[in-house]
Amino acid sequence: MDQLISANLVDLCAVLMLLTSVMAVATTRMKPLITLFSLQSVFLAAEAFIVAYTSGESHIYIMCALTLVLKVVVMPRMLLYIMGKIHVDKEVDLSIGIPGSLLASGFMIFVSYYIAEPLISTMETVERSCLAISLSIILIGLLMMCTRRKAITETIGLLMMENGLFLGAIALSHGMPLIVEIAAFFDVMVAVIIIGIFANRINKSFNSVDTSFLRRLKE
Amino acid sequence: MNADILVLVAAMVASSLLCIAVRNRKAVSTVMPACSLLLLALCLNLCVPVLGGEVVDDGVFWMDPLSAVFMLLVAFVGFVASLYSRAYIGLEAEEGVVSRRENGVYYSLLIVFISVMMLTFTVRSMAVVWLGIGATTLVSTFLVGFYSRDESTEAAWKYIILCSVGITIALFGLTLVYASTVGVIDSDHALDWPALMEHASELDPNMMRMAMVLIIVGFGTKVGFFPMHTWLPDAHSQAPSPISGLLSAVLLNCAMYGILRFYGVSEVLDPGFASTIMLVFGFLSLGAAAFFIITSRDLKRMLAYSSIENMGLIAIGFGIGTPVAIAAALLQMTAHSVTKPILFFSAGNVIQSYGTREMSRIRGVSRSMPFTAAALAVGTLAIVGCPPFSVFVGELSLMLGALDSGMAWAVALTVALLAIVFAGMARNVFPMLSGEPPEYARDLRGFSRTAPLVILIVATLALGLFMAESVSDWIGNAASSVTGVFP
Amino acid sequence: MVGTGDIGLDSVYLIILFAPAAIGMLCGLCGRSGRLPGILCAVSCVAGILCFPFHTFSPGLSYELPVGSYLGAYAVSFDQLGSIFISVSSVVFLMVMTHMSHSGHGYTPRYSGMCCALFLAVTLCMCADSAILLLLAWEAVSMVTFLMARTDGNESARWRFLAVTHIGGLVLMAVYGYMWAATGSGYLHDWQGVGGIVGPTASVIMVLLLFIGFGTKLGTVPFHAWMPDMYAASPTHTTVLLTTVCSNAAVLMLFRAVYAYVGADGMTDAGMVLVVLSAVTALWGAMESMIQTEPKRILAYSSMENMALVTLCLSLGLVFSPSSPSLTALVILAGLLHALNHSVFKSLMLLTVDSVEDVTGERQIDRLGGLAKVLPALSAVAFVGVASLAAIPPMNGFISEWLMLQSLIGTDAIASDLRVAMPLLVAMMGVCGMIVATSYARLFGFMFLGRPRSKGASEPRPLRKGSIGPVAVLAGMCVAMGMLSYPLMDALSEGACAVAGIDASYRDGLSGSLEPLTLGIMIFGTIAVVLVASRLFSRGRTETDIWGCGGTLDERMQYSSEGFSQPLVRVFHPFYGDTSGIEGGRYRTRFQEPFVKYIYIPLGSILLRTSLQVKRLQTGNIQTYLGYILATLVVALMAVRLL
Amino acid sequence: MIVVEVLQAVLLIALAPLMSGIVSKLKAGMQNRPGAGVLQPYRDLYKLCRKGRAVSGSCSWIFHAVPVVCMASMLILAAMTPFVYTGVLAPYGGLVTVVYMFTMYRFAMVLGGLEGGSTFGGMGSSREMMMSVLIEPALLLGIATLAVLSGAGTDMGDISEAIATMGVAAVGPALILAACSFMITLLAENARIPFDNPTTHLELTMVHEAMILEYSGKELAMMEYSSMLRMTVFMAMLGSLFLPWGISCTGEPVSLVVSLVLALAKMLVIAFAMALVESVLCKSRLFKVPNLLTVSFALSLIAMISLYIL
Repeated sequence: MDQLISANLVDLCAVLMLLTSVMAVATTRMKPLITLFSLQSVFLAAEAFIVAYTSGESHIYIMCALTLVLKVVVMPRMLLYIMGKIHVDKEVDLSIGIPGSLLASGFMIFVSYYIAEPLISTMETVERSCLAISLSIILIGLLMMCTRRKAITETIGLLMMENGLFLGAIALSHGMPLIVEIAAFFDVMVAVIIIGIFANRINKSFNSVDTSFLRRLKE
Repeated sequence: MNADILVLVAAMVASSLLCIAVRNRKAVSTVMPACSLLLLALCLNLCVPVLGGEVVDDGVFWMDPLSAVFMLLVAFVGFVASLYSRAYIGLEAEEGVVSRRENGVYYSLLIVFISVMMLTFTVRSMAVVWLGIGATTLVSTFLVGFYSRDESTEAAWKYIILCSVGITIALFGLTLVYASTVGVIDSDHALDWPALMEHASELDPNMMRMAMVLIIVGFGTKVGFFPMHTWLPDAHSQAPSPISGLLSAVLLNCAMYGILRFYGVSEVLDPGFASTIMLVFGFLSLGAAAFFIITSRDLKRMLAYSSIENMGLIAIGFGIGTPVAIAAALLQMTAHSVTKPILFFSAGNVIQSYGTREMSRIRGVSRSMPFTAAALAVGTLAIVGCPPFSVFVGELSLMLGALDSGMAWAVALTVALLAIVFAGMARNVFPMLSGEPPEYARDLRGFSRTAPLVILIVATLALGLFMAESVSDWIGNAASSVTGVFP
Repeated sequence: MVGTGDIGLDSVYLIILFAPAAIGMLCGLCGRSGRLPGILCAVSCVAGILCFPFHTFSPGLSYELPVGSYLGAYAVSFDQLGSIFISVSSVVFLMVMTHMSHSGHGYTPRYSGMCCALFLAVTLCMCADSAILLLLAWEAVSMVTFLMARTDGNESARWRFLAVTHIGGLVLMAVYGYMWAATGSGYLHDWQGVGGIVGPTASVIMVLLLFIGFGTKLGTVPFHAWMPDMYAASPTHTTVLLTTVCSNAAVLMLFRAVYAYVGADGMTDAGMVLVVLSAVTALWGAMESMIQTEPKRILAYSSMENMALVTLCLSLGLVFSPSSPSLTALVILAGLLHALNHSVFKSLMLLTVDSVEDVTGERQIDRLGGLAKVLPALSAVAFVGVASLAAIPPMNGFISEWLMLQSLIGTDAIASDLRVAMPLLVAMMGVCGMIVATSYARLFGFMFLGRPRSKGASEPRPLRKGSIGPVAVLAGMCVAMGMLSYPLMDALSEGACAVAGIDASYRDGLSGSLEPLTLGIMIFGTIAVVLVASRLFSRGRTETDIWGCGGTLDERMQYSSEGFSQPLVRVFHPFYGDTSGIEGGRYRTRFQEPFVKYIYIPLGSILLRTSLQVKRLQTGNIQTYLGYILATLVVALMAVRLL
Repeated sequence: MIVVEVLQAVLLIALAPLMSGIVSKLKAGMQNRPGAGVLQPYRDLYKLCRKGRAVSGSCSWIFHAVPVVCMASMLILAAMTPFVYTGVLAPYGGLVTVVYMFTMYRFAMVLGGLEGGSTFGGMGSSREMMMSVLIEPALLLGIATLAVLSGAGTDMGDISEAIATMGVAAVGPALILAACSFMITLLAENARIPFDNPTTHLELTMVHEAMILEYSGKELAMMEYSSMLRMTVFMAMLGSLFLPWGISCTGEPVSLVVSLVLALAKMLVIAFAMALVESVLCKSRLFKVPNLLTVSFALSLIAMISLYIL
């Protein structure tokens, strides 16, 4: 593959990831949301594969494999399992409506591009536009966490943030040293487990995983 | 490989295993403080030469005076908190609030928590530091949500979500730092802090700027900077009191350590950038905390806000950015770490005795539990910066640092806000001491209840009143290693 | 311990001065006896009294502790001014301790230990040579007096005190920190002329802040709000120590900071501002003291007035400084001397009030009366006290007020804008002096004169043995410091001029002559002559009832204290903001301090309201919290991008 | 010159009842009454001294000390005031001390009023203090005006001498205004109409009389005498400080004689003025008094400021 094609493919994957993010923001049902997340992870793996192939850095392959295993297979299943176990509604509650969320995510994308612009101009790697996209995905993930009321959707938001982060990591720096990546994955895993446990406990104590009920501790 | 560190790591692993292995309720509550005392001793053995300027530098590990200061604080407060846990959790176990299994889990988690925090400061790569900070969150989540009450679950939930978001943001910052080192540092050592420092001026400045914002906001969430502080009062108020003390006194420092390392790099590359951000967050935190404190109702929440206030002060010190101010900030941090547990532990005593955290319902502490009342009063006066306690020296040297660099306005603002903090703390704490105690309030005594408080009070007094030349040199060394590879 | 000067005697003196009090403090904390710390404190006090003699014998005493703090060493040094202050304060301290040991309060070991700590703190304030020691000692003074003020039902007052003084302490920390940073030295003797380093604007601000910072302790408006309650509700001995020795320390530190460190150059305008502030404080203190009904409150406001006169003098010195060194020396002397005099007569009055409270069990002057008949000795010393307070010759209070008026009238000699303001200041002094005289006449009259207004006053317990002794000594000092004031004035002025770097004699600033000794002898002589002469006309004497227009008067038909001050309250009605009305069948006049009403209460409610608003940020909703993080991130990134 | 100084003090002390008698006589004359003789006060005092005392059982030593202190303070004041000669027997502390001696007198008298334990004593004391609060600034300012005008410090003899030697040059707005102010002060201080009525015994209007109500016999005599002496001293001060021309500065016999004659003439003029005021005006309400005193204060303030402005 020549340079141009690979650059285009990288951009394509990144854009697809962003697209899944935006779609996730607009999704009101739980299962499609999880599907979107695994789809995004697939694109992330693809991106990793392309970068690994182009740059010839073998450790990115490991990353690619990890992503496929953990984020495409394990994580969605685990989320579905938790969902089944604690009987979450199929509906996703939004605190601001879909148009509002979409507008906000559009704003986030704009902000990301604006912020990343001076950085991109000095960069020489092919994956320049990935910085802006990964920042957008992070911000949109955070936005999702702000607008979703259910504990599970918050988790998905966090995981999508992580995806954006890895997009940035892979694209910008051809993957950080492997140890970091593995560690990060590990951390995410543990986080998800804990979140799962707590979501369970929250369910027990509050009869719903709607986190907006968790409002006892305030001033 | 440095033998001392290896011994320390081995001791950590061994004590963690031991604490997990011991099943007996009484035994584990003795073994665990003993283990943390051992860790403290080993840590002293390791850190004292480092503080004097002998940098540990081999493969995975890297310790300079800055990390030694942080590590010593963790070991010290960790020990005191373990000792206090004996009394605190012991009583809960006796009363049946805490089951035998939970009791074992508590001590195992506690020693792991302490160990992870200590390990965070020994490593060379900032990526691993990040990992350590992340791991502390995970471990401590269980401690925060230790009680299976609704509120505890809620607090733990908020804690883990917000802190995970925070460290994710910080990791993105790290990624950008890594990206900015491309072509400058060999990629295997790109995030090694000594290498970063060495090549600081060659990094991509634009990238570093953005990275610094992400890192300060990200780790700042865990430090408790306003407005990312929101998890902090919940977690501190819901955790068992020894854990609250530990969270406030050293966990926040861990995240601060993460910021500091990059702060140093950024200040070399781009002087005045990171420090300005720190200054802004410092004043935001100090100001917001001051107003939160005035009308607090919950004792431990108020103490949590006071932690935010102190983190703000420390950030202001780094924000000023001169060596004097950085040393002052480190001193203030040390002072806070030594002083804040006094408050949380004595608050723990009060809460166990009165069965409430509502300050308006706690009256007559000085009658019902004189020692605790004295400790609470001393702790309050110490934390708001009354002499002769260490926070006073910290705050004064902070002011000196600010004045030294011509920032009289910062001093004026700080003084005004500190006055509000004082008024707020005094308004809330001191009425609790006076008045007529309710009948159900009882005095709680015991060695492991008293000893930690005495140790901490002596420590804060000693730091405030007398400081041997060598100790001030240590702080000076630590300060100079913030902005430069030492030596 | 090794002294930096010659080893032997200096070290011995320092040990005798500090060690007993330090040991006493520890004994008080750990021990069970209140007597031992008291005795140890008395030993230190005696050593303190000898401070000035020792200084004349061996000047330049200084010492530095081998272990320092993070912020520098602990060093002390004694100069002439400081040692005079220490000596006089120690006398007062000793008398208070003696009185305490003979009073019926049953003070705990803790309290005696606190006294030791206070002695240490105050003495260190006066002789500290390193900034850190000074600040520590100064805060320790607040802290210890705060602890010593503990009584039932006094909580809000003492917390208010602590809050206000702590805020003052913070201000001082900032100012001293500034000087510290400017000179780069933690030793106070290096701070000479720091005003020149920091520039005129900073100097002016520093001087203003110094007056505010110490003003919180001295009760400058509007920082006096804690005073009356604190004075009234604390144990009397705490009040005495707080208002005398602590104020002395504050005055001395203020004087040193303003005149020695910052310097009085270019301070004319700041001086004028402070003059006005002090004058307002003095007037307000005098006016408020006249309407109080508790002896200790009357004396609290009187302290405020007296300390305002001291700060008035010190700020006048700033105004005079550029044009006339001798007038500056005079006015400074007047201020410092007044501080010392005040500590003597105020402790005398407060101790008397304590005895009165003790024997009668009454705390309202409206329930006292007629004590002069049953307690003639106490009434005699109290008379000396009020005479001093009211500046009646030849008492010591008269001498310092005379000096003040002399310096004001002498203003004419200098061509400055102050000349036009001078008449107003003279008038202020006049009004103030007469109002406080009214207030003291009222205090004395309602406590000791007339007929008893309650059972406690009509059948008082006998006075405790030995409690009259210290009061009598203080009364003697009032007379002695009045009649023999010249040696004291010379020594004090010499010390003050040395500190302030003034090269002039205060005597050149005097526009009239005063011979207190001759005047005193003449007054006492004339009284004696008149007394003897009146004996010659000794005719018969019949016991009668008081003339009651034909009926008999019961003791409630005497003038009430409220009525006594009523005419002046009516005259000054706009300032008092009093409200009158019928309450529970009695006509009452209610006063609320305008400063509390218009400054403190609104300020407090603003803070509280802001706090409640800020607290709404903590919604308890995690989505909001995540929103904060998102917003912060976006704002921070945008800010960095834009800037 | 000590002899002259002593004689001058003795003269003042001896003349006090006479001045009081003269004022009463002049007043009576203006009111078309024959009035008592000018020597009547001497006779009154003598009579009182010979009488026994009626003392309330509740009175303490203060009650008996007050007349002594009052009288002593006034005697000292008499020794401090220049009358015919600028040198004085007791020049200690100058005018400021004089003011404080007046305070001493007033303070003692107020305590005496309170000591009586009756309703009237307290009332009189209270009113007296109210007036003195308002008098004091005017008095002090008057003195300050003199000190500044003469440039001779605050010693009374020096001021008198300085103004006398300045001659007509001294007569300016400052001096005139200050003199007017001092005249008002004199009336107020000495319990004259319109501030107080020295002869009233109507309870509601009493000020000075109320305070000495409980005294009788020799103590009343001492109180009465001190108040006469106070008036005389005030008159002498007005004469020798504000109108000092003719006063003997050297102490030579001829100048002394001239000075004595002039001084007595001045006293008579002042007495006449007082009698005139007392006959023309009536006693004003207590709460109107502050207005009058404020006028006095304003006069002396203007006097003082005019020194700097004009």
